[in-house]
Amino acid sequence: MSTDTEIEREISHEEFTPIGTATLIAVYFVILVVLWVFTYFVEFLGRELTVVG
Amino acid sequence: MSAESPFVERFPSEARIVRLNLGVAFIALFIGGLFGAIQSLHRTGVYRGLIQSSDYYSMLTAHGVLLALVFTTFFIAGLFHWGITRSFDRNAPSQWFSMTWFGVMLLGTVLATIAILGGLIPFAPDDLNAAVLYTFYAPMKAHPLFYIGAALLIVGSWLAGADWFWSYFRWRKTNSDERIPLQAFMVLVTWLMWYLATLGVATEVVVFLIPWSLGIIPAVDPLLTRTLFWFFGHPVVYFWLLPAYFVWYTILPKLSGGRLVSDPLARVSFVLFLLLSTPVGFHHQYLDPGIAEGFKFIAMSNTMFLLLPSLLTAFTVVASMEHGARQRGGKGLLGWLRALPWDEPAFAGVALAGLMFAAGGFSGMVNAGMNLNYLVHNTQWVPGHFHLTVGTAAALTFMAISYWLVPQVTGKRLQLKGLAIVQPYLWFLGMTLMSNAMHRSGLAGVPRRTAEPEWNAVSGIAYETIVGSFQETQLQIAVGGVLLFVSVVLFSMVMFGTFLVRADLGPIRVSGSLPRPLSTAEDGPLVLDNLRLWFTIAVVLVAIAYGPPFFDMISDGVFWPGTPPTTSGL
Amino acid sequence: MERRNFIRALIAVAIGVPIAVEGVTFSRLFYQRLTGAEPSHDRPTGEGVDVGEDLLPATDAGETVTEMSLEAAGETEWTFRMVVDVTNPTEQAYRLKLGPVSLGDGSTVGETISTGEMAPAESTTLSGEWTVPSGSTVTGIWAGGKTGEDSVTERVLLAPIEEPA
Amino acid sequence: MEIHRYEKIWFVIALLMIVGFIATIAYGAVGAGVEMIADDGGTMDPNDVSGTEFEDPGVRQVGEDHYEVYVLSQQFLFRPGTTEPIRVPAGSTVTFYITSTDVMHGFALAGTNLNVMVIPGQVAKVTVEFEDPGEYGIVCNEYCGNGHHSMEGKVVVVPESQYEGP
Repeated sequence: MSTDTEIEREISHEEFTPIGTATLIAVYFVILVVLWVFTYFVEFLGRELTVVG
Repeated sequence: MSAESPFVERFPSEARIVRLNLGVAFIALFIGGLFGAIQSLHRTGVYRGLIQSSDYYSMLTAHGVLLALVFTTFFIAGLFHWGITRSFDRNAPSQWFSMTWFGVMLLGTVLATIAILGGLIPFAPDDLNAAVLYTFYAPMKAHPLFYIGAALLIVGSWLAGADWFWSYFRWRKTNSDERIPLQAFMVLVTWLMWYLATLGVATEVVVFLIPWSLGIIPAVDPLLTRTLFWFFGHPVVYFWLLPAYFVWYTILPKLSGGRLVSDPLARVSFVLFLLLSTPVGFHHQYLDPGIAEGFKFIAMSNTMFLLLPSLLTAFTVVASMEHGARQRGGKGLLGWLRALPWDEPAFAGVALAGLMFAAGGFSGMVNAGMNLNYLVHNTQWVPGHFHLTVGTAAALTFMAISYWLVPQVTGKRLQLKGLAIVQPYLWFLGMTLMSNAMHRSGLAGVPRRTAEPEWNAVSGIAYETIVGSFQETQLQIAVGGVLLFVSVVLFSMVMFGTFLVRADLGPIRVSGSLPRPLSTAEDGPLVLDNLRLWFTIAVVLVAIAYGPPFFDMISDGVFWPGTPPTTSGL
Repeated sequence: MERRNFIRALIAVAIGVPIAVEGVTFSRLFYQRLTGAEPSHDRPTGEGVDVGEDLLPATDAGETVTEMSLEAAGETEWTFRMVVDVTNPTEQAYRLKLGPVSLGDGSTVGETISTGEMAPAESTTLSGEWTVPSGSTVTGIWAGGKTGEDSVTERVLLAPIEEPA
Repeated sequence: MEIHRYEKIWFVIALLMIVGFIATIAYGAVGAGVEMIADDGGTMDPNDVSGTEFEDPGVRQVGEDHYEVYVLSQQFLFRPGTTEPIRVPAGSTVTFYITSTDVMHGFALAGTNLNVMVIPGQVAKVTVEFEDPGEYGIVCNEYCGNGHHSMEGKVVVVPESQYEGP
């Protein structure tokens, strides 16, 4: 089985809509924002001895 | 010879240069990986019988230099030499010149390695050591051989770039109005960034550290040399990353059965890296005294905008994989993922590397967050981050693509393919365990770069870990580290088996052909290929970001406040 | 086909385990931080001071703990009682201050009591009672010994104390 | 240059996210008052501390409940910090001045946001408020030689009533 993958059909630029990619990227985006807000406001600002001067 | 015959038949002497570079890279990978495994057992307290804690730092220097500087630089030189030759479809201008830069890089590597390993070998002269880690901050001094070796490695890489630009100018003479082929464009832009970036470390090493370590000048300003290092320190991570993007953009689509969705977008992201990767060095120095907050804020903003090309790359590359999956008959919103060739080691390794880079991306955003740095600076969170980025996104991509590239440059079939199939998955599993635990112990404040981090002899205060106790996180790091080393052993067996097997076992089973992108170079504006323009803008941005701070540091005396060399031992 | 199942198993482990590890990490991280649960950390190394031992080894004076006890005091409170025999063998004046008490959840409660100025070679007994919320663990007590001009103040780690019946 | 509609949307969202990150950090600085280490600590000659406050490092009271602590870091100990703990009263504002006489060090109170680099020739000036009594471990988190892993110290925040002065 060569790495020349078996291509069943050619898809041109016009026919191809990356809906799967959009979904994966949307999930990634949500994870990023949630983790960022948590890390900054809860983990970081929630800690003691924040430098004030 | 048809375009279909393997690279080694069309370009035998260039293939030899690629083989030499990859060979040195894989040797460095194995030794660096072995040291990494010993460290993961030592610092976690799982087994401290192998080395003394005071020798740990020589080993850590070797681990850092061999993997982050030697393995990466040699592999990239080999990969790009193949890329340039293939895309210009012509021999390198001079075989002698190619051997020269490989020789200079190799000489530098040998000298630096001698200096570092001198610290581990008992009978070596006791001033022959370089326990300064791969960032070698003054006033900690290494043996001059270390700095001379580092300088030669960089000069060698400059000559390699000259080889490729020479190729480009000769190609341009006979193709005056053609667009630069994508792979060649990526090599040239990466190296323009490399020339700009290495000015910092070259100045630091040649102007300051070599004379200082030889005693020619009495003292150097630690903040100035540290700033010169980090002028180079961030773009070097893109020097490691862009070759991985080179693989993701130009080879991964073919491996997944599809075509790159957009060539111009790939060029845009490389240009953005050229522009923004150097004027950001201060995000490694957020918690340094002696640097005004304004410079740190500029570095932070530039760094955040540096996320853009990576986020664009994520979409473009995953879209190309989706295109391939659907061409292979993949259906559904996410069902196409199953149609991808997960049993092909080259594809699986590169895809897993990309997935792990997404996680590394988030912890990088935390590192970039100026005041957020108080939370994680110099804790184990930082190695947790960079083992995901250079340690996997780059390293695993380099290992995985070797399964596809090495047969083409040796003309030999890949050996022990069963091990090759398992290797990327084992790496992914080991890295998740190690990096996850490193992030957690980093949040508890466990410092990085320490031989025995449990530290509470004086304070008697234990770390407040969040998920699982301190011991559990350290054990998970050790387990991950050992799995990673087993994975490196598997990779090394496959590579050396393939290098050493007889050549007449029949035709290689990989095809080197790369399909044209869906949206080709011609769709993009011509200005994208104007390398001189982008390089000039990059230089201007660096001058703006670094001019004033350097002036501040130099205005109170280039060598003041200065410190004499200090050894690492007491 | 044997190979396909092997690949499927490989993917299941190599991607499944990481997802599980990350899932556990984030869920416990959020739970811990957002509900303020006690972060898990090992007992600090070193055993606490027990009855019969010296409270402040760093001082030349002797501060021997003779009693440490917890009694129920009403529904929601316990009384922590501590008695210390203090002897001053030095030629200078000595004074011991005791309290407040620090609890397992990191809070500090109660006020400070003192032996007052002790002449050289004098000895006395210092006893105090501190009310703490029921169910809390007394992990340490602040103790300050002043010999002449220089003073030592430590949060002294205490050995586990028997809970009231 | 045809770019797919989804990719254009992602481009805009990515830009908004980046601006959001920058805004968060700006809020942290302006709203939550998190100050960065800067160059206000000044520079000094690392080879000669005589005539500077670092000649006799330690705690100094400079105001009603404002204290200054001069910490000298050197290969493998903090003075004060390692030899004897840094003692400050609860409810006080403390400004640390930290420098080094030999190599780079780190000065971090593990598990808190007090974390700063110590560079020979530079004085790191950091101000924090210690509300409640407690103890913190000082960790040197920048490699400083083969004894780096043993370089640690302690800060003891003493209840107000117990504090005897610096």
